[in-house]
Amino acid sequence: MTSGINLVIPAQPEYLSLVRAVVAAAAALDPGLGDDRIEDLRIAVSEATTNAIEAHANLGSRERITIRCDLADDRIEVEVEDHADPGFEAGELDSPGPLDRPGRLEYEGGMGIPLMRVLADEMKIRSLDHGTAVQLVVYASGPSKD
Amino acid sequence: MTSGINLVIPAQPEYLSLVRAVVAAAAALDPGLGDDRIEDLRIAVSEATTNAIEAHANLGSRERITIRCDLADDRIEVEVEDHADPGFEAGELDSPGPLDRPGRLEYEGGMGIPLMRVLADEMKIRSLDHGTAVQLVVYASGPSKD
Amino acid sequence: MLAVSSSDAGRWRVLHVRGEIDMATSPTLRQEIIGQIGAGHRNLVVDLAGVDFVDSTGLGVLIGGLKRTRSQGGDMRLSGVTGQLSRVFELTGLDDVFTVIDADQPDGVVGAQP
Amino acid sequence: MLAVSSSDAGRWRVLHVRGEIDMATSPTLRQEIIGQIGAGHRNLVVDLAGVDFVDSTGLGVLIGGLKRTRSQGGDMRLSGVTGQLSRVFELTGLDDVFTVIDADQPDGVVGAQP
Ligand SMILES: Nc1ncnc2c1ncn2[C@@H]1O[C@H](COP(=O)(O)OP(=O)(O)O)[C@@H](O)[C@H]1O
Ligand SMILES: Nc1ncnc2c1ncn2[C@@H]1O[C@H](COP(=O)(O)OP(=O)(O)O)[C@@H](O)[C@H]1O
Repeated sequence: MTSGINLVIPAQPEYLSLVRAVVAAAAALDPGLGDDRIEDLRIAVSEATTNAIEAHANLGSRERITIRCDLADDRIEVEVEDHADPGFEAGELDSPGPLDRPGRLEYEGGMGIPLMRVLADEMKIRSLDHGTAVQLVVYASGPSKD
Repeated sequence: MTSGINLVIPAQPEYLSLVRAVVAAAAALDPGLGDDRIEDLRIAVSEATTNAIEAHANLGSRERITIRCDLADDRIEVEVEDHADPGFEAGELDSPGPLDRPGRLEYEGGMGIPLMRVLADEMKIRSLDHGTAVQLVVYASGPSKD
Repeated sequence: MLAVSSSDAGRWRVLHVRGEIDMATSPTLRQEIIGQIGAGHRNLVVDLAGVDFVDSTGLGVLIGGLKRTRSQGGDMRLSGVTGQLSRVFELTGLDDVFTVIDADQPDGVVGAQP
Repeated sequence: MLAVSSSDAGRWRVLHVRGEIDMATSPTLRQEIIGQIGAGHRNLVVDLAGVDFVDSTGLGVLIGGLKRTRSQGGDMRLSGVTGQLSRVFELTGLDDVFTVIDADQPDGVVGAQP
């Protein structure tokens, strides 16, 4: 992780645009990543951070959120770690609705995790002792996710 | 520090523009800070981070540099902490040459610390056990430093 | 930062949005839409030409606006959907749900489909 | 990011610089200046109109260029010093050291002061 960037922010929505700017700037340091993939990563990280901020708000937690960007030769990995405990409810992770399931558009929410899944080449959600870590990976030469 | 932002970067010059972007974005969250003062802070933090990167390079250190932005009601405080040990030589801090001393322009360096001093409302250099911390403060309603 | 101004185009109330629509700013847009509907403007065009980023929160506000106008017998349309916006509209299938009108000829297209 | 292109204006070689001049990019500018002097261009204009940030490292490179051209019997001038650049030039006293020429009339001013 010596080639990585860490950003720690208060769990408040006004920091989201800063997170997007940092991720875009970090990704731009990777010469193998095209503008389209940087944009995909920027959107996905913004969604993960939004969920983390929301989880903190629901619990009234004043702890901060950590965004780690790790640049490797062939990929960029970003991990969004929050301290909202409990994190995901059991089972919630098993059935994240696809974007096109019938009736989904009746709801105004529930698009964040499906968006992350299609935008990132890899997406993993890990429950921590006191929070959640969402890992998003975009490969420099990865398959176009369009 | 729950309203603060931390940024950790590798001690490499290509991260300087990212540091400037983060400081500008953090400072812009403070409604009391005008564009001129944000620019002053951005330049000062860039100079402090440049010195930290240089100190790491001189020692071949691969540790990272931490930039902490702390927004209070009346001011923004930024601290740049490096892990280059030893930091400043004894005495070096006592006589930072003013920018206009005769003959100073014979040298191509030595402008960083004097610039930080005129740009920030407060500037403090602390020697740490294994490095240096430079603290820069700009007041929202501070005296214009022009 | 999000700024909303409005203008009229026939029976349509056009909301010109500028900035980024995310969790920080989407409540502003939601309030604006609800306020317009409350003031009797059931037919809304949300002009997103000045918007360079929309997240899922912003998409939710737009879906909510569509449902609210329709429940009042009105409708909501979008214009200026380009770049990052068209990408997320496509990925979420919302390009099929919203009527996106041409930003260059808003009146013509809007007027033609009452 | 830093990009340097060059053009000629009479006896002056003009370097058009674009980007930010900091610790990451100033070596590029230093090499470019040294290369131009090595190629016989002792009279340089550094056009900074496309530069929106200069730090003390960049100022050092400009001072070095001034000294190098003069030691060869030439000179170095600057143009396009505005915004953040004029602030640091003022604060460091470099506005008194460098001849800053008008970017709008570089030839005229440059030609008038050989
Ligand atoms: N970091 C997190 N911590 C706890 N729960 C989370 C987190 N991220 C997502 N969730 C849960 O997953 C659900 C679905 O998230 P998402 O698809 O982004 O839609 P939305 O946030 O609009 O509900 C959230 O409502 C929340 O219950
Ligand atoms: N973070 C630091 N750690 C160790 N030494 C430092 C640090 N910052 C500055 N210095 C010392 O102070 C000197 C003056 O710094 P400065 O005024 O920025 O000019 P320059 O970096 O061009 O020499 C440096 O050359 C270095 O010896």
